[in-house]
Amino acid sequence: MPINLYIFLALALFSIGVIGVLTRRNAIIIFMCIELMLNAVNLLLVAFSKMHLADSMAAGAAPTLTNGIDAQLFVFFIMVVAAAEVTVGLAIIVMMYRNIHSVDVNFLNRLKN
Amino acid sequence: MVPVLLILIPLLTGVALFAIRQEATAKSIALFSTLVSLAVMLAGMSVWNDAAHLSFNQPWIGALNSRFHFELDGMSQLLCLLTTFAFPLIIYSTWNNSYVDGNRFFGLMLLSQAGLLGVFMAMDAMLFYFFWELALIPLYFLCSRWGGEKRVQVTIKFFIYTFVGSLFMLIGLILLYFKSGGSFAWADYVKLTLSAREEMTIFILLVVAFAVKMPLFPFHTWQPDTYEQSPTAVTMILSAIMAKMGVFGLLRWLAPVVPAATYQWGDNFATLAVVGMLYASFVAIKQDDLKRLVAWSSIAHIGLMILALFAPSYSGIQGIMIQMFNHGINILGMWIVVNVIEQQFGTRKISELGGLAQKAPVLTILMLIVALANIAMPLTNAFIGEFMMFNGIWGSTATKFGMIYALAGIITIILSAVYTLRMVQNVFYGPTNERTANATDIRLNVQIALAILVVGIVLIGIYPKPILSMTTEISQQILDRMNLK
Amino acid sequence: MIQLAIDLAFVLEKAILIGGIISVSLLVAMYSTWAERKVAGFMQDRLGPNRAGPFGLFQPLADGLKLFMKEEIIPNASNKFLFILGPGLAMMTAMMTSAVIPWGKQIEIFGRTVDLQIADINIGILYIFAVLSMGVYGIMIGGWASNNKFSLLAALRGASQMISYELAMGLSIIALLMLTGSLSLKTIVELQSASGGWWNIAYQPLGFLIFIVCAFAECNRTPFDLPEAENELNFGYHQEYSSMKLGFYLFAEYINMFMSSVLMATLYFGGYDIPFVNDASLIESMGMNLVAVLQGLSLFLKAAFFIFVFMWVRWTIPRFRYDQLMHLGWKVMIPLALFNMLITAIVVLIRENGWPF
Amino acid sequence: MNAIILSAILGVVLMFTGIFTTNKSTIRAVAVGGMLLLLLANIAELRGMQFFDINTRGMLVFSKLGLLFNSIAFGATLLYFLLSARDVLEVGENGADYFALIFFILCGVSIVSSFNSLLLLFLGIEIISIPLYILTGSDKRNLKSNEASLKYFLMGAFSTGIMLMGIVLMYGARATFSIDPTLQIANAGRDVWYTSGLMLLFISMAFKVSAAPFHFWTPDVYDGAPTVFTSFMATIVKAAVFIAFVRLFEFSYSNSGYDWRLIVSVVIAATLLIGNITAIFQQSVKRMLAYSSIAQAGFMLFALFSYNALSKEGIILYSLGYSLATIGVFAVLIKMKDYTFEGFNGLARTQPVLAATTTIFLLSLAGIPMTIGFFAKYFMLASAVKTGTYLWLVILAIICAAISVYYYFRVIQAMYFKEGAGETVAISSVFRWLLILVAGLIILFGIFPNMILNYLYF
Amino acid sequence: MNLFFLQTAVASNTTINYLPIAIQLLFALGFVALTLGGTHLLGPSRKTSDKLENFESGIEAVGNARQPVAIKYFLVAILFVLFDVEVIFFYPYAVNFKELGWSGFLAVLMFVGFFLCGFYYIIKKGALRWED
Repeated sequence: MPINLYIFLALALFSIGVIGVLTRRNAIIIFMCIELMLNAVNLLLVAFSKMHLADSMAAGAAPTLTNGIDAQLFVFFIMVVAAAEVTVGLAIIVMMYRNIHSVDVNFLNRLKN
Repeated sequence: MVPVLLILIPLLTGVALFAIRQEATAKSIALFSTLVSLAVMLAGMSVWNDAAHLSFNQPWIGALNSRFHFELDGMSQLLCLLTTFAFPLIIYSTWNNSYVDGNRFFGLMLLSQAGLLGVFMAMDAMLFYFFWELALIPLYFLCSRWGGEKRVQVTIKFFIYTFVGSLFMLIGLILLYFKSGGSFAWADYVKLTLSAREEMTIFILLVVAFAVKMPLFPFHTWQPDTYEQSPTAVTMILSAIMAKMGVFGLLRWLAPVVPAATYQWGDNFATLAVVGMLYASFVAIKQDDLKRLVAWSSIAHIGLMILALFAPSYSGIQGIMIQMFNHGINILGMWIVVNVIEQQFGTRKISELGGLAQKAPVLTILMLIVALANIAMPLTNAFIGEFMMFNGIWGSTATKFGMIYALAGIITIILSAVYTLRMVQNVFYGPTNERTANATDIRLNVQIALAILVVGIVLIGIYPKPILSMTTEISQQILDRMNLK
Repeated sequence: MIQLAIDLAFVLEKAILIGGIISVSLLVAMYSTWAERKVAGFMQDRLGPNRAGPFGLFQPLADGLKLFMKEEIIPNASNKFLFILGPGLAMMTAMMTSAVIPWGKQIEIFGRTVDLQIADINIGILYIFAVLSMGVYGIMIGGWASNNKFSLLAALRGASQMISYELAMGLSIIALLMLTGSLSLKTIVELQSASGGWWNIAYQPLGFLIFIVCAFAECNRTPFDLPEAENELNFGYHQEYSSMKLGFYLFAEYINMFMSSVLMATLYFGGYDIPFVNDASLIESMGMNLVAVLQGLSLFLKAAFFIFVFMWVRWTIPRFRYDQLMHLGWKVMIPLALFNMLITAIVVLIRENGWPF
Repeated sequence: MNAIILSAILGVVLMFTGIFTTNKSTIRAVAVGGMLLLLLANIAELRGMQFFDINTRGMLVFSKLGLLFNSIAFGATLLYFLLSARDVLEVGENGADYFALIFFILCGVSIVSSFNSLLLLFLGIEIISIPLYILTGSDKRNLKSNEASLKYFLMGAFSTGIMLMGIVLMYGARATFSIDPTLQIANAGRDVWYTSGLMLLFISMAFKVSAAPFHFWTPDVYDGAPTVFTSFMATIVKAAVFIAFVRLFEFSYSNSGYDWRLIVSVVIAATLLIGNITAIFQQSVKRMLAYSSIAQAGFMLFALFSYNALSKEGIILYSLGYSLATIGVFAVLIKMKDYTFEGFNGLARTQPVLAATTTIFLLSLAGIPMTIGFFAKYFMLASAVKTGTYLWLVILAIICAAISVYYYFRVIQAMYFKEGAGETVAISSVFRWLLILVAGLIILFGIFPNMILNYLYF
Repeated sequence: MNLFFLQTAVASNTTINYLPIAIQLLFALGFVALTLGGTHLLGPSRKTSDKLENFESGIEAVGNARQPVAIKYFLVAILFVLFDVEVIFFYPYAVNFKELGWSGFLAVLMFVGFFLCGFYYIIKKGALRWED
């Protein structure tokens, strides 16, 4: 499949994520939108990985660490970091919820004054 | 050797003073330290008067190719002499003023002395900038801590003015640094050949700092307020020495470094100077507050120096240098008198004073001489300097308007006679009032201080040759550089 | 633009296979309910269902029919969409698990060689884990949507129990993977088959033990049936459900039980490998199709045994307390599985690469 | 490598220290000892001693710049521990964990100071960020802290997403995560990926260093976080991200045909103006410092604007000067009872040492000569002047520096020239001496910046 | 053999292998939808307000059920996320571990060490203590 399709898909997901972050007011949903962004990135990484592999295969090179496989490793790292972020993020949101019984980010204006 | 001593003595004593609790002890130590400085300075001009003793050159910041390079050439000697001479007088003449946390007051005074001396001796641009600021910061604290009622607002204004100016200067120096291929040495700068555009940029950047410091109209707005709000001892430093930093900067770091731009912009700045002089003189006439009067008169006198610089000639340049020294001494005398009056009567309003001549004859006599010097009467020191400057302006080849400038300068002299004599008349003559009725004469220490000044005034007025010969060489050097283009 | 080389015959063949396997698993699930009651009766020295049909064989049909015809109640306070989604999800995940399990080697029909596996993907085990994890959603959504305190509590318990045991389960599988070097279930079975009867259980007894315990917990079976502990939580997470939605939850549980049994058989007991004979030579002598039937039968028998074990345990061992359950899962199972993994690695490496020091 | 591994291990050690003991002084001792060890190990590496021989396949490159920065960061953290360790333990009941998190952050810091692959950049930034989210929210009962933490988390995660997208697009264009500038785009048709990727990376990094117009989270977060952690966040962490930023864009200049300077200069101008002008109107010193940190970021961005030897030296000096001074100011701020400017009134009378050292810190922040802050600003400006263009930016910068004098001096004015009690909580004499030490360092390096810069080259 | 496992496996792992799973998904969806629809039509519908109340052992339901629950459950979920990700890392290793040999084993041993550190930490911190 042409790489463009993957890019379009990934960018679409990414944009949905960005727009979600910018427009939604519920912390959990914002958070999920961020995760969506990360997953769009993962998708694109894998697509690029295959693309570069195909490129280098076409050029007659043996697969090496620099020919696309590092992108797949990157995906792993993103997953790990995303997990860590989920952990911390949810903990923060829960803490917030327990204090003000809401996860609406509109309530986050205590510091403004 | 001498430069290092000159800087280290006040610096270390200044820092040490912070640890001393008693005000009287601190005051004595400060006086002693300034006297030692003076002694060192005098030794530098007589016994140690050779290149080995008068210059100091060690590496400092390797990454920037900046060096600890001090040198005492004619101009520096003159100004350092002024500084080292003025400080003991300031401390001595204000001996009876008492300050909260006096130790800190004197500590900061000495720190600023170190800064001032450093400015006058630095031959490295970075070093120059360093001391430029070092002189400023203690003064900020002095003014803000021990000044008048509105001191906080006024001094932050003063500080930001000068700080902005010095930052502009910093940019100018950085530009010079790159243009000279990575050097901060003054000696390299005066050999530079720059394009007109570069010279102009650097000129503008540098001149702002100096103009603020002197101050040149229209950068002067901080000055009367600050002079008024500062404790008098600090005002003395500000006007007698600090204002000279600006003129010195022009002479050392501006005119010889970017001569073409100086020439090109000369008329503009000369015009500004004339406007400033006249304006300041007229304002001074209207002043009722002694401090403000002296402050405005200071602007007028400095204006004349600027005028002489931007309409340059040999006689003019040398005149500036001498006049820097003279004006320092004269204005110091004025301030001492103002201080005495303020201390005794608790007011500085001319309208509230009068008839002091009967009650304080010594003060009146000494004051009169100082006042005459201020209006450049012949046989006083100022006459020498101002005459040379007028001579120079009149005959300057650098400008077409030399005659007009000189005439404007003469008008200022006349105006200065008006306000100075008016002040003398109103304060010292006429009837006494309830404030001055019980006036006593000045204390011995003030008498001595003023006497020393008066002796200096007269001495130079009669026999100016020593300081003339001191500045011959450097004047010629600057002029040569300026005529290159 | 995108050319998926879709062969109609291929699709048809898979569709039939899928239909068959789903029907079979549904059937098995149905009769597991019957079997459960029979086993319970046997263990408790009573008869069990015996009214509908011979030996009560029609009982599951009657039960199913009843569930079908019941009134559908959706409480007012509940979230309607999620209330329906919950059981649907539970059922769907249960039905999806069977996709990667090899039921036999191959059969030949109309000149086509057909794999008896719906999808031979190289990440089979990961697929199963993925689908199993989805099962948590069914419980969680159902419990939450009901807006009932008991349901919610049960759902929470169920969810945390399932995820806790999933860790140990995943870890226990790793040791197995080290032996096989493949995530494809088919490869795993074939390796066992080729080893001449040395099924994985021989190498991985501890791993199997952990796996089976975790499987019990995953299926919410006694002694880990805390989500529906009826004497504490009325009826657990499906308390508000009725009609076929309740049926789905019950069905899903039994399908899951069946699938777990099949999985255990596949991973540890040779899958469709017929014990004590060499399958390859059997194909030579008996023909492919017959052997495939025998293989399927063999897998079913193994699975049936495990289903029996499930029931056996259910009627013998009392329920854990919640803290004991979590304690077992986290503090016993996980370290044990890790230990198992390391030991396996060391032993295998010594055998393959020699002593390194 | 020494620093990365050791800091990770020390983090774990601290975690377990918290389990085995609740004795605060033990925890403090372990933390300070660990920090010292870390600093020494890093200095050893600067001197050429590698304790761990690990093949990183070119993903990490240990340059002098990075190692020197590490030393500075660790030294600053050591001072921070010495000054504020007690206050760290005051924040909540999990004192040792806070130290552990700080060590983990330092691990991230040492990764970002030496990364050579975008993968490591991402990891480093995240290792820094995630513990910071926790530290920000560590005052669990305080709603402000919660809110700051949530805000920081959402913003941080969002910018992480953007950064990842940037990385991926660049990867698509260049087929490598390495930031080696010699590896160019092979396929001309992929230029647009490269450029947009670089742009996204720039935006996300601008987010992290709180450059305008992506600064809006900073004041709230700095204000809401417990003051001890604000101190750490605003100094060491910020400087580290800057080092990463600079290293990252090292190669953007090798990609000709794209004028980065214009974009960077606009960002710098906006950052300086917004930071300085808003800081003037603040009533709380803490919030003022938050805005001033935005303003300082503007100056640090010059390193990015003018990538040359001077700016490298500048960023080192800046991180040192800024860290020392800010840590000092915050250490004093923590001891204050009232964070408003009025709270400082008359401090000089009640606590002369505190007031004097704070004055030096503030002078350094304002960039007055004789303090290291001056040289930091000097090098930045000089590097910008050296590029030969954009003189307007330099002029703007100095005007902003002058504005900054106004608000920094407000504190000095309050301390020295105003009447008041200047109430503080109890202060130990060790604390005083440490403050004097920090102030002394600021002046020492302010007069002899060579003492630091020499390490860059030898 | 296959250090590049993920890539060499590409050949035997094309989209077509997943097609049956898609078909099965359709099957399952269809089954679920049909059955639910069927029961909806078949079953009687006699709704009363009592019937539509939540059942709480016959006592009238009080308040909303969706209240914050014990933080312990949340903690378990968080720990699961973390540890599951760590477990995931074992999979690629397990598949390739024979090729990676002893050096790979040492690396994984280190990883297990970190795993155990975290594990021990959470136990000591009381994250898994249910009886308080």
